[in-house]
This record gives sequence, C-alpha cells and structure tokens, in this order.
Amino acid sequence: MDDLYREVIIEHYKNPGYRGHLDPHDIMFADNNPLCGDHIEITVQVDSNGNVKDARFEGHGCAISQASADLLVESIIGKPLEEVKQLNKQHVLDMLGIDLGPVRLKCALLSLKVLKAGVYGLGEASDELVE
Amino acid sequence: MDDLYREVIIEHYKNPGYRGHLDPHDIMFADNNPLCGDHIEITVQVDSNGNVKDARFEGHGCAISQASADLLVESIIGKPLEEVKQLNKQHVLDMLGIDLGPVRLKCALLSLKVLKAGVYGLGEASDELVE
Amino acid sequence: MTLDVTSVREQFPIFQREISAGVPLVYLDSTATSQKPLAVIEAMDRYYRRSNANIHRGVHTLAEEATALYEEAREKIARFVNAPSARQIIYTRNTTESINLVAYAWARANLKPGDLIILTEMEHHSNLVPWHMLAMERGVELDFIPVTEDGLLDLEAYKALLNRTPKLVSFTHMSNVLGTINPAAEIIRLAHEAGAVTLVDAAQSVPHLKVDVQALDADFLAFSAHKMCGPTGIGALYGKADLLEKMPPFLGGGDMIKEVKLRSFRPNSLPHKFEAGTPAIAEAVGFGAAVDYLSSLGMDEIAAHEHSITEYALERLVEIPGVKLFGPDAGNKGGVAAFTLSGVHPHDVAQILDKDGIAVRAGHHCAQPLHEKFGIPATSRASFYLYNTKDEVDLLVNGIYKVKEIFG
Amino acid sequence: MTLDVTSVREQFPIFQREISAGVPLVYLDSTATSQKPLAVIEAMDRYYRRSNANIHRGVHTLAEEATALYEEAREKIARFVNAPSARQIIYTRNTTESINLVAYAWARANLKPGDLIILTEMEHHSNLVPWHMLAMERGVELDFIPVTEDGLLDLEAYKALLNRTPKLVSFTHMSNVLGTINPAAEIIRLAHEAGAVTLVDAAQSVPHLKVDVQALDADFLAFSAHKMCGPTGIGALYGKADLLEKMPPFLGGGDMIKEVKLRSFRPNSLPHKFEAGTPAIAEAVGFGAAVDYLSSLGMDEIAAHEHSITEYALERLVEIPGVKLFGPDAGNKGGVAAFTLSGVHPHDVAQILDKDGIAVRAGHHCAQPLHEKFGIPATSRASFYLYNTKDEVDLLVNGIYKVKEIFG
Ligand SMILES: Cc1ncc(COP(=O)(O)O)c(C=O)c1O
Ligand SMILES: Cc1ncc(COP(=O)(O)O)c(C=O)c1O
Repeated sequence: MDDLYREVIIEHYKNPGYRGHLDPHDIMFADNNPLCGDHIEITVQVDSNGNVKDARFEGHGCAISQASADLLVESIIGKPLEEVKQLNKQHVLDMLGIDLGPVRLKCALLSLKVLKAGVYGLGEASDELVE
Repeated sequence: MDDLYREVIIEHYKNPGYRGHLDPHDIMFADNNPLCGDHIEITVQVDSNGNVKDARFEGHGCAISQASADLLVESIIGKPLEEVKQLNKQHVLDMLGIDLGPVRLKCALLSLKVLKAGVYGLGEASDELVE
Repeated sequence: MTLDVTSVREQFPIFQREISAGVPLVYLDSTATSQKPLAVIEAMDRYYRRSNANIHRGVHTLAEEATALYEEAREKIARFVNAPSARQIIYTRNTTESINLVAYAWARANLKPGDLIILTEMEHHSNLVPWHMLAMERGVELDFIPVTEDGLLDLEAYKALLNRTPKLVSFTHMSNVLGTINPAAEIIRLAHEAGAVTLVDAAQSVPHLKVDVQALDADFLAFSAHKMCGPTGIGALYGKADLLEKMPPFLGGGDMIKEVKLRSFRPNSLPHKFEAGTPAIAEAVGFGAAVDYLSSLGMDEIAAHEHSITEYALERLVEIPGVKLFGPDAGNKGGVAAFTLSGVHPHDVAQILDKDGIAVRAGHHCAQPLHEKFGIPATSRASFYLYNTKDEVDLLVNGIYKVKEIFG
Repeated sequence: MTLDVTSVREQFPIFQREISAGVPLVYLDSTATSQKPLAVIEAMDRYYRRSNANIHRGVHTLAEEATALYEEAREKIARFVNAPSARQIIYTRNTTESINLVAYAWARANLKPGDLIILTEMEHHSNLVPWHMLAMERGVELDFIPVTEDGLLDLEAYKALLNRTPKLVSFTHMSNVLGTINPAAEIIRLAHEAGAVTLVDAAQSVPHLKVDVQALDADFLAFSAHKMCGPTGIGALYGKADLLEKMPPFLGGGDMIKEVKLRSFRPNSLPHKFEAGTPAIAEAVGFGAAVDYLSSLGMDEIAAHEHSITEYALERLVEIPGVKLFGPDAGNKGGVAAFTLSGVHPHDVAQILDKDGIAVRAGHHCAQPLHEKFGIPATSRASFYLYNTKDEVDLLVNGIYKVKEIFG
C-alpha cells in the first residue's frame, strides 16, 4: 500500500470514530479550505474543570482532511482546554505520520485551525493558528 | 565624421533654410513626440491651383527631427497638395540618407506626420499617416 | 499532416525530469498551465543575455533591439488571432487582468445601475468576480446562460435573456472543466443583434484551436501566454479599435502617456494607452516565440491530435467502474476530462496518481458555481495538449485502478 | 569589504556582447532597467525546465514545487526590505501597478472629493498619473512639495502643506533624474503627525540602498524587480497589514477568492486577496534569486561602490565645457548623472555615444513636470550600478567630447 495513504488514514477516513455534532455544546466552529472545498465543523463540550468532556466533527473532503479531523478530535478528549490551545502543526503530522506538500498540508491542518479558532473564541480562522 | 550624422543633417540642423511661421497661412498643424519632447509646427500657403506656394516649420528637438523638418518643407514647395498627401516614410529617409531604429524613426517622421495631418485636415496626427 | 509527438516531446525539456527516481513525468494538467518548449525558454534566455533594456524611450542599441523585439512579438500575436492591427493587442499579465481591464475601463465608463450583463454558469472565476465587484459597486445586474445536464449552454434560454437588452455578454469560448467548446460566433451574432458588446474568455481556446477574432466578430477577447507554451506573467486583450479608442485608460504611469503636466496628462495612442510602466518585456519575447512555435506545427494539427487523445481517454475512463465524467462527448469538446471516482475525494485521487508521476488537477478548478450546479465540491481533471500520448492515457487509467484498490 | 567589480561583471552575460564589431557594451542605463546576473537567468530557466506548473491549487509534485518556489521568493523579498511578514508583500507587475493598486483599492475606498494628496515636483509619471486619474474621477486635490534649484525637496514648504491635513503623502525615495535621496523617514514621520497615510515610490531606492520598511515606518512601499537585477514582469507592493486587510480587492478572478457563488464571492486572505489569476511565477522565482544575489554582495557594499563611481563621474563631467549637471552633489544622491550639453539635443548625444557602445538614456525620463520646472524638454542621463567602473566613466567623458566635435 502507498505510504502516503498509511492504513491509519484510510481507516479513520472510512470508519471515523468521532463523526457527529454535539448538542448542547460549549464550543462550535466551522470553516472550509477555499482551495478545494474541504469542510470541517467541530463541536466541543467542556467540563467544569476546563477539560474537554467530549468532541465531534462533521464535514466532507479528502481522506487527509477527514482522517486528521477524526484523529485530532480523538486526541483532545479529556485534555485541558489550555493544553488544546497549545497544539501545533506537528501534533497533527505526528498522528498522520506522512510528509505533505504545502497544498495538502492545508487539508491536514484544517481541523486544527477550526478547533483552535473555536477554543480561542475567534471570529475567523487564520492560517497563523497552525504555524 | 560619424555616418549617423551626415553633414546634411548637421548642416540643416544648424542652418535651417525654412524655419519660421507663415501668417497668413492656409494650413497649420503642430504636434510633439511624446517620447522625447520634440516639437514641430508647420504652416503652409496654398496657391489657387492647389500647389504649395510657401511653407515653414517651427520647433525644437534633436538634430534629426529638426533637419528632417527643414528638408521636408524644402521638398514640398511648388508641389501639388495631392502629391504631398502621398508622401511616405521613404521620402524622408531618402533625404536623410541614414538608417534609424524605431525610436529615432519617430523623430525623423514627426514633421511628415504633422504635415500630412495638416494637409488632410485631421484633428489628431496618427502614426498611421507615415507608415 | 499529423503531429509527430515524439519530436514535439523532445522540444520540452521538462519531460526529461523524473518525479521520483525512475518515475517519469506524465503531465496531464495543461489546462492549468502548459509546459514550455526550448524555443520559448531560449528566446527569453537570449533576450536577457543579449538585448535586455527598457523599451520605447531609449535611443541606444539595446533599447532599440528590445523595443523591436517587444513590438514584433505583438505583431506575431496579432497575426495569430487574425487581429486587423497589432495596436489592438494590449499586453496584460494574464486573462484575468484582461477581463478586469474591460471591467474597469470599458464597463465602468459605459454601464449604469440596472444595466444587465449576461454571463454563463460555466465561467471561470476570472469571468465572474470582476463582474461581482462591478455589480456591488455600480448596481449592474448579472444573469447567466444555464448549462444543461450534458454540459452545453442552453441557447434557447440565452435568446430569452437577450430580450432583456443586455449591455454586455461575456462568456468562455471553452470551459476549463467540461471542455465544452461554445458556439462563440453564434453567441456573438445574437448578442450584437440585441445591441450588446461581447467579451470572449479565450484562455482555453486560443491555445488549442484556431481562433480568428474577425471571423468571430468578437469585441473583446482575452487570453494568457502561459497556457499556450508561453511564459507566465503575460497575457493579452484583443479589442475592436473603436471601443479601445473610446475607453479611458486603466492604469496610470510611464509609457501610457503622450504628455504629463503637474496636474494633468494626455493619454498615449493604442496600444500604449493601456500599458503603464515597464512592461513584461522578456515575457513578450517569449510569448512571440510561443506563437511562432504553435504556428510552425499548425493549430489544426494540434487540435486534431488533442481530439484523438481526448476521444481515446473518454472511452477508456468511462469503462472504469465508479468513474463519472462531466461535460459533453468528444465531438463538442476540447482536451479536458473532468471526473469523479465514487467514494474517493478528487484530492486523494490526484495525490495517489502523483506517486506514479501522473499530474492531474483536483478541486473546483476556479469554477465553483459550475461544480455547485452539478452538486459536487470538486472533480479530478486530466487535460491534454500537443505533447500528450495515448500511452499516457493508459498510465492514467492504470493509476485510477490503483486508487480504487487503495480505497478498497 | 569593497565590491570586486571584475568578478561581479563576470556574472552578467550581457557584458560579453559587442554593440558592433569590436565595440563592447558600456551600460550606463540601469536606472531604466538593470542587467541580469546568471543566478537570476538560470533560476528562471531551471524553473521552466524542471518545476513549471500552476500554483496554489495543485496537488501534484510540480504544483507543490512551483508553489513552494513562488512563496519562498516572497519570504526572501519580505526579508530584503524587512517586512514583518511575507503576507505584506503583494506581487504586482511593476512599481507602476503597485502605485495604481493603492490608488484603486485604498484611495478610492478612503478618499472623498476635496481630500488632499501631497506629491512632489520630482515624481516619476508613475506617481503622478494615477493621482491625476483619481483627481479627475473623484475630485481629490493634489499639491506638490517644491524642488529647490539644487534638486532637493523644500521641507519647509512641505511642513506648510501639512497644515492642510492631507490624507496621503506619496513621494519618491530617490529621484530617477536628479538622483536625490529624499529623507524618507522624516517625510513619513511628519506625514503621520499630520494624520496622513504614506506611499513610498521605492523604484530607485530598493535596488541601490538598504531599505527597511519598518525603520521608515512606511505605510505602502512600491518597487520593481527589473531595476534590481531581477526579471521584467514583476514588482511588489509592501503595505502595513491593517491597511491591506481593510482594503477591498483590486482585480477579481482566480486565487484571490475564498469562495465564489454565482452572484457573489468572499475575498481570500493576504497576500492572495490582491493576486488575481495565474501570477508571474517564473518571475517571482527570478525576483527571489535577484534578492539573494544582491544580499550576497551586501547592499552597503553596493551603495558604497556606486557612490565612488558617481563622485568620480560628477567630477569629470563638470569639467567638460557646455555640460550642465542637474541634481544635488554626490553627498545627497544615488548613481545618476543627468546633464545637458549646450547646443546639442540629448537624443543626439545619446545616439552618438551609442556608436561607441555607450548606452545612456535621453529624454524626460518619465518626469516631464520636473524637466518643465528646470525649463528644459530633455536631459541625457548616465546611471551607475554595481557592475559599472571608473573606466566606463572615462569612456563616457571621451564620448561627450566627440559629440562636441561633431556638432562643432
Ligand atoms: C522613481 C521611479 N518611479 C517609478 C518608476 C516606474 O517603474 P516601473 O516602470 O517598473 O513601473 C521608475 C522607473 O522608471 C522610477 O524611476
Ligand atoms: C476558462 C478560463 N478562463 C480564465 C482563466 C484564467 O487565466 P489566468 O489565470 O491566466 O488569468 C483560466 C485559467 O485557469 C481559464 O481556464
């Protein structure tokens, strides 16, 4: 199998564990990648200690964007929001375990961008969030 | 002496025979070369047979533009206007007897352009008059 | 005379490169930009090594040479599209700037609130956004010729739209997604009968077909060098002389003026009126070389070659289970095959193909509204040009089978 | 470290050419456009031979490479002028388009009839005509900082103008005729105190001096690659992020959008918002290579070299009877010597010098109002860059003596 599409990606793409929409939620944010139309919405519930109680993503797009979203959401459950705020690009790339050029990087990082814009309570998601 | 500045050019530049402004005149036209600021005005008197009775030029600019104007004015005196209308680029180049690139060509042909715009009674002088 | 593809390919140095060790390049993305033949690369190289100077205002040898090269290229381009005169060819950066030039200098001077502009549903963003901006700024109205299920313009609907006396009909000669070659001459004839001015987005037609602006009777026609074997950074706008002459200038600066005072200026004559500042000189030289190169092969021969590849590609692609093709069949279309593969996102298709050196594009191809119309966010697109072969189509087909396997 | 001119000259292939048999090129016209070093020519050549593809929207290897090269060049240019971030560098065609971008997208959105723009009497047409067009269209007012007899800006007059609360002060950092290096930081500081936005025409300064947009505190700053060893067809606009972000887009089309619907669009973020359509990709690569080349030599070293040549040239030229020099003395000026020779038109001077391979420019150098101020239609202009030598100055001086002889 092609190393670019490691089993983990195909697996999370085809059988995502965290697809859905939480209602009620404490945080919700959505954005799309203008270059290719990938779309990700993330909803998060926060407990009284400021930790992520639960989270889900909705969206459509390529295997990399959807698998990244699933992996990312999985990785934050139980974590303090303060820690989520510090997550960076490398966190996502480590989970994917592949090399990506600048265009596909945008697909991989869309969910992180959406998550951080939501957690920081921003009006717009900017690329600087995931540098 | 440099072949580009044949004696005829330097001579007509330094001692023009037809510099001046005719008043009254039947035809008057003026224009300048936007690329370098050369300026030529030509005034023409026409006799009852439609021949050029007299003509003069005024202006300032490089030796090539001013010598061409002097040579051109000299060459049309006595000629029927209909013949003047037919004059082309080659007429001027033959009198100058030199090779010119596209930029200097504009200097050399400015007087012909002005003359023809005047003779045809045009509002604006266009490069097509001297092609 | 059919095209000798082997010798054509030898003219393009990029085909010597490998995408990774042992994996040659299979370039199926010419609709985005074409590759460049030696003749074009070397013309620019030579320009910089021998003749580089600023143009128009210089008396010295290099300036004279550069000016001559720049203007000769314009003559070549004019002949290539059969413009009556080279002064009707305005150099721009690309098709996009050409269209914006019309939107700024013609439309803003001639249209008032409520005036109608007709576009089509298959336009590239370059022929949409300039009009969106105008609509927001000036209150002009936009309406659209619909696209049918099989990817053609609905000409009956167009005729109905014309009853609303549009001021401008602006449409693509060939769709960069569907490949549809629109009946430009007829669209223009009908527009003129209704009193409208026409703008042809010829970004995809001039590189691939013989385009004759006089036979089309186009008022404006826009194209880009980079899609027709020429360099990036230069394009052209053709316009009818009377329209161009009446238009106010667009960008102000050096070269586009006859005279400048402290508080006023007089614009220069055509084409210089629309070329402000130091232009893309080396790129014009390259553009001229591209036109020479294409002419030397023959546009009819190039079109015939592309047609045979496209026909073959459509045949082979349609056989693949899960592949859905968009656009008309080969009879009505240029060398473009846009498709979806069920269950796999186009980006993933493109990326897996890339591992085998196969370059296709994935996305909305700057035609988001068209994709929306078809209810899909993106397609994969293979496109063909003079240097492509049927073997490359086979490699594409094998690659798609591999994608299917990975996504099981 | 002083510049090793011999090894610099070896990097410029054009110096191997002869203007006619046995007559080498003496290029004294870098203010119009500079010559190009191998590093720049080869970077573009390599781009076309190896990596050519359309950018931003592509997934395949070539598209990824081209995108990376295009964006890396932007980073280099940003560092070269010390911009806080690469997204504040907008690629344009040239300085002229950069200024027009500000005139269209910033000024048309922010200025109303009666608002004042301050320019100077020494501006290039590129920093005059866009404002003339705006004045005619929108009724803004223009006023001018006067130039003194010795070619400096009259700063007292400027301070008086500032009392009229201008909205914009737009001025050249270095005059392309007088060579005057204006005190940009001070002009900007005073403008800001008066509440005005500033635009620096840096077409002549960025190639020749170390320019730091943050130290200057410039709001906008415009320059061209072709004057700084880079290719034609590309330039840049630097802008402060908050200004650029608030501006509406200028040209509409592909790449400058986030999303397009049939009747509306959302603009992209910086810098893409201002880059519509396929950009000058190879040219960006060449621009990046030019900046690398200049940086490798050191801008301070380049400026020092030019200064010593200019000092020598002014000394020698002033000795020639009939020669009149314009502009301040070497202390206040860049590598430009504009002059008249009594009784001989500058065009004739330039043409006779050209016979000896000496390339100087003659005319109004796109600064007609300045020439009018000095009461002359044209000047001859010799200009110097990193590759020029004192020997070349001597050839120029000998050539002028020859002109005098011919016109006897
Ligand atoms: C001071 C100045 N401003 C603007 C320009 C215009 O530059 P470009 O022609 O590259 O747009 C020039 C170049 O001639 C210049 O010298
Ligand atoms: C149909 C069509 N129109 C316009 C364009 C825009 O061309 P450019 O990016 O060269 O301005 C393209 C290219 O993608 C196109 O395919």
